[in-house]
Amino acid sequence: MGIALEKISGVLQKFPGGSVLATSFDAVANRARANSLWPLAFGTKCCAIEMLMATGGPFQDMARFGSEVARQSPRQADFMVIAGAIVRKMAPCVRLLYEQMAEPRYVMATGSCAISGGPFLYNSYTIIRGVDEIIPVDVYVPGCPPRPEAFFWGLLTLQKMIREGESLRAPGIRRKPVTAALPQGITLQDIREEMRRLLEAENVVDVTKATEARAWTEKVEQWTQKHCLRF
Amino acid sequence: MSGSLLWMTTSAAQASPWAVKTLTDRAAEALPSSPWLTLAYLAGSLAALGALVSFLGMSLIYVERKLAAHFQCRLGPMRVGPHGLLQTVADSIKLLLKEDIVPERADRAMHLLAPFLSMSATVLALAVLPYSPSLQIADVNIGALYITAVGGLGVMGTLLAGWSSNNKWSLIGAMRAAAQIISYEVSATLALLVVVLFAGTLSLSGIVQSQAAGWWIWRAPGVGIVAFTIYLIASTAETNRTPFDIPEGESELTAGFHTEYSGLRFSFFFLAEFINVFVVSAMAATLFLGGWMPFRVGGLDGLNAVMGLLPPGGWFLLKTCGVVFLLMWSRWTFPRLRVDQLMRLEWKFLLPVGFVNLAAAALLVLWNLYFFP
Amino acid sequence: MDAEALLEVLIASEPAARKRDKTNRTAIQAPVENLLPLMKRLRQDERLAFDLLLDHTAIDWLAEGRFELVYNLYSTIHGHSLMVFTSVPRDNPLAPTVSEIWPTAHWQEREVFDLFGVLYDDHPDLRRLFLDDDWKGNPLRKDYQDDSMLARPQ
Amino acid sequence: MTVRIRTLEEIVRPPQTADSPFSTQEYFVNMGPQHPIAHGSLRLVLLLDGETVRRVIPAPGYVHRGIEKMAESLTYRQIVHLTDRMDYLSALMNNWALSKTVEEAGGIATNPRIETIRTLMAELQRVQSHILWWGVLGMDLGAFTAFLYAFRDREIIGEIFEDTIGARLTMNYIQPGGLMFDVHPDFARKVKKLIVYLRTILDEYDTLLSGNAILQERLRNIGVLTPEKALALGCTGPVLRASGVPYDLRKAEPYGVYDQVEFDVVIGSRGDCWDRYYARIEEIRQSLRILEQLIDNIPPGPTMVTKFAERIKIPEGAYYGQMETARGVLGVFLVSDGRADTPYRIHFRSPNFNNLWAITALAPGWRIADLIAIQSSLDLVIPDIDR
Repeated sequence: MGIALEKISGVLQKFPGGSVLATSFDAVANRARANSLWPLAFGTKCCAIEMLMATGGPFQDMARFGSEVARQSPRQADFMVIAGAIVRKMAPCVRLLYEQMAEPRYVMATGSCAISGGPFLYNSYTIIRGVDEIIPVDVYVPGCPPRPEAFFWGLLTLQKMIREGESLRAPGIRRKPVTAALPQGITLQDIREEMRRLLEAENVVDVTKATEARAWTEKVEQWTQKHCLRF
Repeated sequence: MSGSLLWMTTSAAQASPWAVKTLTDRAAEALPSSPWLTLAYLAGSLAALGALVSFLGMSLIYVERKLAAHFQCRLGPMRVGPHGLLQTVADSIKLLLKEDIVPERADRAMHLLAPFLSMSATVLALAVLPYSPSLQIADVNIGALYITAVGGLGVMGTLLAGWSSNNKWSLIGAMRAAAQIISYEVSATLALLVVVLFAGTLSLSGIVQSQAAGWWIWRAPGVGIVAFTIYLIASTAETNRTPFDIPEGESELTAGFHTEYSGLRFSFFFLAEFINVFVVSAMAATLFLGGWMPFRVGGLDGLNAVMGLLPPGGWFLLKTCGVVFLLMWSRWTFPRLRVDQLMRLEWKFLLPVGFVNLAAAALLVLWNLYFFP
Repeated sequence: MDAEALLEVLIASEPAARKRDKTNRTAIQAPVENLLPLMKRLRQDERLAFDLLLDHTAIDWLAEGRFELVYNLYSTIHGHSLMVFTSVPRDNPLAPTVSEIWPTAHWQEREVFDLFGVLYDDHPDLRRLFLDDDWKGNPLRKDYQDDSMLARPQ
Repeated sequence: MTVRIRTLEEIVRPPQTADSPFSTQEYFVNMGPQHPIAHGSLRLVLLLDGETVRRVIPAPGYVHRGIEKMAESLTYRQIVHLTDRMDYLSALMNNWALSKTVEEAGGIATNPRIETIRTLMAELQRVQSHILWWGVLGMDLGAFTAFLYAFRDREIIGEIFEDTIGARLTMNYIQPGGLMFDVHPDFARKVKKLIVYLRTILDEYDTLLSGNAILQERLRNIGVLTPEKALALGCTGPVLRASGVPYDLRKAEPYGVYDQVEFDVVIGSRGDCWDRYYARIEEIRQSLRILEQLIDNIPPGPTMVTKFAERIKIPEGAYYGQMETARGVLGVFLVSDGRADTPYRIHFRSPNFNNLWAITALAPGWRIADLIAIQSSLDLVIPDIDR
């Protein structure tokens, strides 16, 4: 049913004047999606207390944005909040959860652990340095742990992205507007390059080598191929 | 008993200002003159039913979320529309557009069928509910029995959903649902029979009209309130809501029988739950609180005239909302029961009490020991 | 029982045990062969009655080629505590299990097995605890190498 | 030599298929790592017979970050921030446990002001942690409103922490040799207000949840942990005390200023879920008593006795220090080789690690719903188990 409805805007376009209709249909759909983001109740560490519990609490109240319907089953959730460190044992599970979610699905990485490994960056033998190594991330919310206000910043950014970026006719555009949350004139690529330059200038990490040297990413990939191929 | 029964039927036929005219009656009347009008009636009532279902579902979900929020010192939805009024609209559009997943190893046909079965069972019940004297789709003469039968059908959808998902948690949830709904059906029916005994009819509008001299909750001394309580508990259990939400039991079974459902099909279960809440509340109002009948006390004509100022439809809505509030109140207050405690409550407590209550009611009817016989 | 009296009782009953210095609590050192009878006595002797095994862990003395196992005991009856040290060679790290005396050792020993690779004789369920079953190496050993570990810049 | 190394797959084999379509069979299910009861990421493999739990196999490690390995290359002050991230609900007590051990080993003497503020902060955190636990227990048992009430009150304590510390969860406040900052000028006033408020609110908790017949039915006589079993399983904290063993480090080995205040150790009589539930509620009251006695008596003095930039060196040896956190005994086992300013080996004896295994002894024979109640009553924080 959902798939049939997604074709509506494509069908509409074939009629004279249909593109206007299709655009407005998209606009309505995107607004609805943006305002009805149900999180997946999944937290691994301290960030979960702040991100999923405190934000639902009376002082912050995630329900104002229509996001209080935390679903326990990934099938019914719209976005996943990666709250806390992801370790190598957990990686396949996170990937599986992502694969189980129904399109359109969004991911918000909250806290330094989920973004880059944070305090566990060095000398930890299990940590994954950034959850974006396993699943695509839409919004990064920095902090250790971020304040609930920061979570709302992330949620509103995600809403803005969905309202403006994604179209039913061209799904996947939303991958780009990650930069929507960045200041004008700076792209994500710029930041990556700058980070790389800084890290390599200090001769701390050879970024390319460090990424390639992780044999376990292949393991996750194989595991995913084996278990989640048919989704 | 036959005396009182006779009084009922005669009073309803002769002097009642509440002449019931259902949509089916109107359609049947129009049939000889113009079949097109009949068709228009039918199409109109179908459309109205669809609109009613979606409106009811959405508004109840909105009310539930707002109510829960205010119970919990929160605000609830605020951003979409004024005070979040459009929140459920946004949710429905999103759910419509969401990907529809059927797990690879699920029983595909049954998996697709289950939500519709669950939904249709609850929608069927809406057809016989008396909303007001002029607004009722069909007045089946076994209305009360029909509601019970159709309500029992809903468990088929749940069971099918749990079985076809090929997920152990879903299956546990479905089994719990089946055990629970079938058990509590018995108590609900026993409570319903008390009213049927007093009213002397199975037709729902007949039951409403029998309360012209007073609602059965107080007119049947003692047994009325006991039956009402039993009915409320049993019907909360039938709708799978806290404290009887063990089939979904979020903290135990992730999401129970609908763990594997996404998008539209999940929303059907969601909607069915809320329509069910409405149906059982409307039934409780119809059976015990006089349905669309204003608050009347036999003999007090002044009071009855004042009460009659509010149209019957308004009374129905008011009472139903009251019962819905009661159900939501208990949902956001109580913890969840365990499955064997749930069964113990039904078989060791509600059922014996229900039987005793029914016997007492029979005696009261036999000896005319109730108000305004 | 105060620390001195405790040590006296212990060393009298178990001649192989020695007092261990450089700790902030009463501590004894025993050879691994005598560990099991010593532990049994610690649990069963009414004067000692160590009924709570608070902690069990290991230290990797790489330079000396041995693992030092540490048992941290407490007696809720007498209110005294004791640390027991024992050593196993690094190339053949085999120690007796005390999980029959204190069931909590079951999992603490599994943790040590997981992170140090110390094997426990007669352990009923020796499995990796935190890491995947097919993990290579024992991370808390001083010579553990892992490609994915980033060294901290000095 | 009878060492046999096993794997999880070896244990979790599907049972033999039934011969007849009508015979029943036991089956394994995974509870977690993503499950509402996982409280983070605990995985329990359950062997079920219908609804009855036959066996529980906990499989932790889904947030094992290797804190002990990381700490070997950090100075003692740097390790403090890692302890925050173990049991994040008792972050201050974790800080304190490490600081206390380092101070004891390094021979650093603190002053009464530092100790009093530490005690106050620790008790506030204990109250906060227990309130959060109360809410989570409510949520696990289906009373969602309790959860939000708990968060309402937790935020008030969080605000007090925020005034002084600037953090809401990962405090990094208590350092070896003192405190990061002095307390906020508003601290005493707010704490006094909080004490009055919490006294009334605890009665509200009793009305909402404790007095509820369904809750009592769900908790009473469920998962009875006898004192012998509790000790054998290494349980500590409220779990052990609810079984009737009055082992509270605040009394047994007083640290901070606990020897100068009056409070009672709360013990249970039966050791069922209800005792564990009410022991914690009662502990909140005791903590309020401690707060009340100390809040007006913070002695003057500096809040840091060492220079902050000074690197602490510990003489060669093995040291063990322990503390009563909200969940039990947190032990810090520290080995120094006397040469570096980093520990040679550091090990945390976490209370949750030992309390978790109580579930393997408690849950078999009960239903799934009871397993939820039992796990909730143990009050587990998973990152503390995994470290």
